[in-house]
Amino acid sequence: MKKLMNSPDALVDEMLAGLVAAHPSLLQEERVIRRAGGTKRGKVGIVSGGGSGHLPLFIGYVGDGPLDACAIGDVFAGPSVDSCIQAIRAANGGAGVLRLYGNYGGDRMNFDLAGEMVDVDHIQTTTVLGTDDIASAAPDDSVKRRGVAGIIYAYKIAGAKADAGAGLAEVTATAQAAVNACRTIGLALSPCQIPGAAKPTFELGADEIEMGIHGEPGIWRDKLRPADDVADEMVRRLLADPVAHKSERVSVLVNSLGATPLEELFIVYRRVAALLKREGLTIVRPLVGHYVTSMEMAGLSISMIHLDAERERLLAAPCACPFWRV
Amino acid sequence: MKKLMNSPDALVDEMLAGLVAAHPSLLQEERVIRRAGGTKRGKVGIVSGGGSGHLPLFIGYVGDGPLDACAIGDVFAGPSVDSCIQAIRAANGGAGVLRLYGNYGGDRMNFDLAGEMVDVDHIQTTTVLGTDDIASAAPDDSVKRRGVAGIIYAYKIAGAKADAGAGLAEVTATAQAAVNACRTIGLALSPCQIPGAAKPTFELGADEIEMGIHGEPGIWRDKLRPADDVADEMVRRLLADPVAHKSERVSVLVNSLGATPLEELFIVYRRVAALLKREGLTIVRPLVGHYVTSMEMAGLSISMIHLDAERERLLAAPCACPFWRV
Amino acid sequence: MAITANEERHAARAREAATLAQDELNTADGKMGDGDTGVMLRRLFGAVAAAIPDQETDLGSVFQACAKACASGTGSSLGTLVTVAMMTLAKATKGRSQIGWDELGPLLALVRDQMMARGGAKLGDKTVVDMIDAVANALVDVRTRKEASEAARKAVIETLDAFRDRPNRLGRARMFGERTVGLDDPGMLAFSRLLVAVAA
Amino acid sequence: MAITANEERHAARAREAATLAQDELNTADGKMGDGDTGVMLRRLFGAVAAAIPDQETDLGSVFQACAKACASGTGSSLGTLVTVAMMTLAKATKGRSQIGWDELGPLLALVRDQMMARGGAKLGDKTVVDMIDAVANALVDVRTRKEASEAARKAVIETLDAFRDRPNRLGRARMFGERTVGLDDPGMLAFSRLLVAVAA
Ligand SMILES: Nc1ncnc2c1ncn2[C@@H]1O[C@H](COP(=O)(O)OP(=O)(O)O)[C@@H](O)[C@H]1O
Ligand SMILES: Nc1ncnc2c1ncn2[C@@H]1O[C@H](COP(=O)(O)OP(=O)(O)O)[C@@H](O)[C@H]1O
Ligand SMILES: [Mg+2]
Ligand SMILES: [Mg+2]
Ligand SMILES: [Mg+2]
Ligand SMILES: [Mg+2]
Repeated sequence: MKKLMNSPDALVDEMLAGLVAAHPSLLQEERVIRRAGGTKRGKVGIVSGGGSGHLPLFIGYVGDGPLDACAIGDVFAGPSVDSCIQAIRAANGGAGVLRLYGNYGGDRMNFDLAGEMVDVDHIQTTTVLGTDDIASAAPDDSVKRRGVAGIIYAYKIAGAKADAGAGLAEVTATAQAAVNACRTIGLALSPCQIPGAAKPTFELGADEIEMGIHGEPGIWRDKLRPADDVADEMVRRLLADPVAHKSERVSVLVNSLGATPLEELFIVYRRVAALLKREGLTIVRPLVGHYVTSMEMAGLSISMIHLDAERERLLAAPCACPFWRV
Repeated sequence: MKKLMNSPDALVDEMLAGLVAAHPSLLQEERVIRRAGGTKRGKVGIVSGGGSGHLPLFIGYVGDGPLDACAIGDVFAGPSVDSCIQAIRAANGGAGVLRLYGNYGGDRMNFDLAGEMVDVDHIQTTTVLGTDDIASAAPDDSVKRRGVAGIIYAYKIAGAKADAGAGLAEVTATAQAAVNACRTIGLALSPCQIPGAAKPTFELGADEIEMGIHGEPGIWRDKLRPADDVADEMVRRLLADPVAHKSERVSVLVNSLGATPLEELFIVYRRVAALLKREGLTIVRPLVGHYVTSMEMAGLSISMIHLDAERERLLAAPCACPFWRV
Repeated sequence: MAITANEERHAARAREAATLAQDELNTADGKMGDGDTGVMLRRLFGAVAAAIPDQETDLGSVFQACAKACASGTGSSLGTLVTVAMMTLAKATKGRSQIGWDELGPLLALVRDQMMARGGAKLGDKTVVDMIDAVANALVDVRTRKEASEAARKAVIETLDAFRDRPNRLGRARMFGERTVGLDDPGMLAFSRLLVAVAA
Repeated sequence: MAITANEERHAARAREAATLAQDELNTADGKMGDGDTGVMLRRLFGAVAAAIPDQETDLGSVFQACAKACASGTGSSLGTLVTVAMMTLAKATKGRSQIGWDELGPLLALVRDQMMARGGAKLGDKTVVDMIDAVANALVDVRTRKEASEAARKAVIETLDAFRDRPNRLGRARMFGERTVGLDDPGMLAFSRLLVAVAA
């Protein structure tokens, strides 16, 4: 697996430097990226973060709308507690800060620690964890589930709520409801390699696929089948997973994990759209592209979020960050 | 090379079906994609096209701004003459149609033939060919050069000119000037595989790279080096290529050929920006991402366009198509 | 003896030959191009074989149907030249239900000229045009299927050999310059494989 | 005999051990996680080794410097637990210039408890915490470097063996359930490699 880089240890900082050079709407402060404009006084701040290697997550969603700041760790490693503190402070506009990030051990310990430490600054914080990956735990153990691509819906929806002037408790409740209404399933075709590692993280045979991944080996291994078969199984599993408040209106994200090209995403989206239509569901504002990746990994994920009237409105609200514009 | 598809022969049509399902601003008519709204009466139409396998090119640039329609061929094969005719007709708003596409033998024969055939409909057409790939011919033979990623600048600039009400001759001249001001160089890290082919198009050793590519083997083969070295050489070659009307203001596109992730693009962009700054150049509206790909190929290209005052203004003009918004 | 519009047989053979040669042609094109010659021809001759009208005796109409299938089926360089060839043959054989073996050479010369006019290739550029030129010349004096078949086979082998060590001068392959020395041009190779199959 | 703040040597050894074990730990983590344990530890102990203050005799200050380097250097699960360990040790050894070998066991037990409080692991979940627990117990009665070193070595080998055939119950590895049976937990493996190197 060839990578264009200078050294594994410089990768994250050089990537951040390039990113802010290309996007003047963002500011870098060490391992924190914040909006150049800062958080509007009185607006609830939203902060996220996690390991590097998932661009455009998280940084690409910092901007007018979704996130106010994010804390970045090394590749696939959570942000340090220092970065979390710095990001919470950067996102603070005086009305409290929602920590909205994926449910991973390292990230949680560090954001929690950071929350305790900024208490001293009298910044009120709340937490909502992304837990959309249905492959990572059974439905009755859903608090153990990890957050994957579906979290961008929570970013967008909570961000629009905060923009509209809601208070911290309301923004937090809206984010939690968005997470609760969202499910994701992933599929790997080929692995990625941690910069500095001697070989790819896992191996897959020439005719093998894995379900339920995110830079790691998958939960079920299977044979590569026609795209429609694969889409059928993924959608079936998504629909079978219980959701408390279902809706007839959903949004769908067909997301490349990295190397899988748009051509294949659209072939899969075509099938997903047909299947959901057959179920009587209406797709609103579908997203197809590279939204949450694991470097050069091949594969894709499908996320579905049930939309009540408010979530649909918030999803449609204007936003402008480097990788999402409405 | 694993692909999520149903069959090689159905790939293009299924991809198009998914694409228009996800993007209701586009309409599909066989192998032609056009804006759902149609071309405004009296506006010069701009049509492009070429082989499939390069998404978001070409389709992703059909919309308010760049293109009015495009004709799509099989993977890496030009559009058929029938599709070219259909696309020209679809783009026609009564003020003539500019055919703006990459300089490839098949594409040229078919768009030329189509142009002759729509003469009967009294649609006036002109042609501008993308010829930005400096690796594909020497500077004194630049009419033989192929069009690669840099063509999206010509789309955007010519599209904004047409939107502003300019006539066919003016839009054509603006597009030609944009092509003349733009240079691209590409780099391959790994090949792609034509759907239906038994193996990837070419092979590269674990420590090899190639310069100057687009789904084919490259022109020079080389050892994989640190990203900064590679960027230095690419920028050096770009700057050394003669351009008639240079400017101190340029835009730069660092484009993934498919599998190369954003992380690596930003590392390279960081270096490119530093090098150009050192040359006294100012970068305006840089683009970093997946703009013109060759399916799952790994590698990237760097394009640079010199901006006079008009081109800078046209580049900044509002546009809204699925893969580019200003 | 003459060639009649009982062309389904030829078309079916061409389709099979294209299917068989697919990987070989992709590989040849992968060395100096984008690796799609084989996939393209397999698909193209599939469409051509399906387009031939039943019971049609007019050769012009048969070739016209082939031309139409090509024109809507592909836009690759070689595919477009096949379209040009079909259109040329359609015009030249319009109203005729058979052509003599001695007419084949001149017809191919006409095809060659139309391809050169449309594609801009010159003789010696190492493209499919050189192969057609060689076969056209070889067929000038033939009178029977057997003679035609033998002359064509000989010509394609000699022409591949003659061009192998020259560089490509046109299309994508041009960029690779001296690296194409020692390699067969995919278009020439394709025409040779099809011709041998159809002539069998 | 006692442990003093002449810790550069230990830190340098830990750094070297982490570098040596990098690929092994990545591979172990690649089987039930995201494959980064080795890269992370190599980087982390590089930062720790660089952070140790020269000439400092106060053990608490030394560990405090290590904790700071960790807190700004990583946020991975294991890395954060190392931060917790360093903070715990800093607090526990504040103002002291040496600690006895018999204090090591209780100190590690403190570390274990703090890690459990922060990370939520329970004993038996097959994490680094189980390894620290085992070593803490093994060191309870030791009086000399030699005894400590031998007891620790024995404990890590036995503990790896004891847990290998049990499933992981926490973190990323939890998802793989029964597929983790037969595999070493990367965090337990990492602690064992570091300990053996530092104890050498
Ligand atoms: N302008 C041209 N004139 C004559 N022959 C050509 C021309 N361009 C390409 N060819 C022939 O077509 C072959 C390549 O066919 P194909 O793979 O379909 O082209 P591409 O993928 O470049 O569109 C070449 O080997 C050559 O023989
Ligand atoms: N909550 C936890 N409590 C105790 N140990 C843990 C916890 N989470 C992870 N570990 C340990 O850390 C190791 C993985 O470390 P690392 O690769 O840094 O984690 P990750 O990549 O999942 O952030 C596991 O093998 C386990 O021993
Ligand atoms: Mg990790
Ligand atoms: Mg082609
Ligand atoms: Mg080709
Ligand atoms: Mg890990």
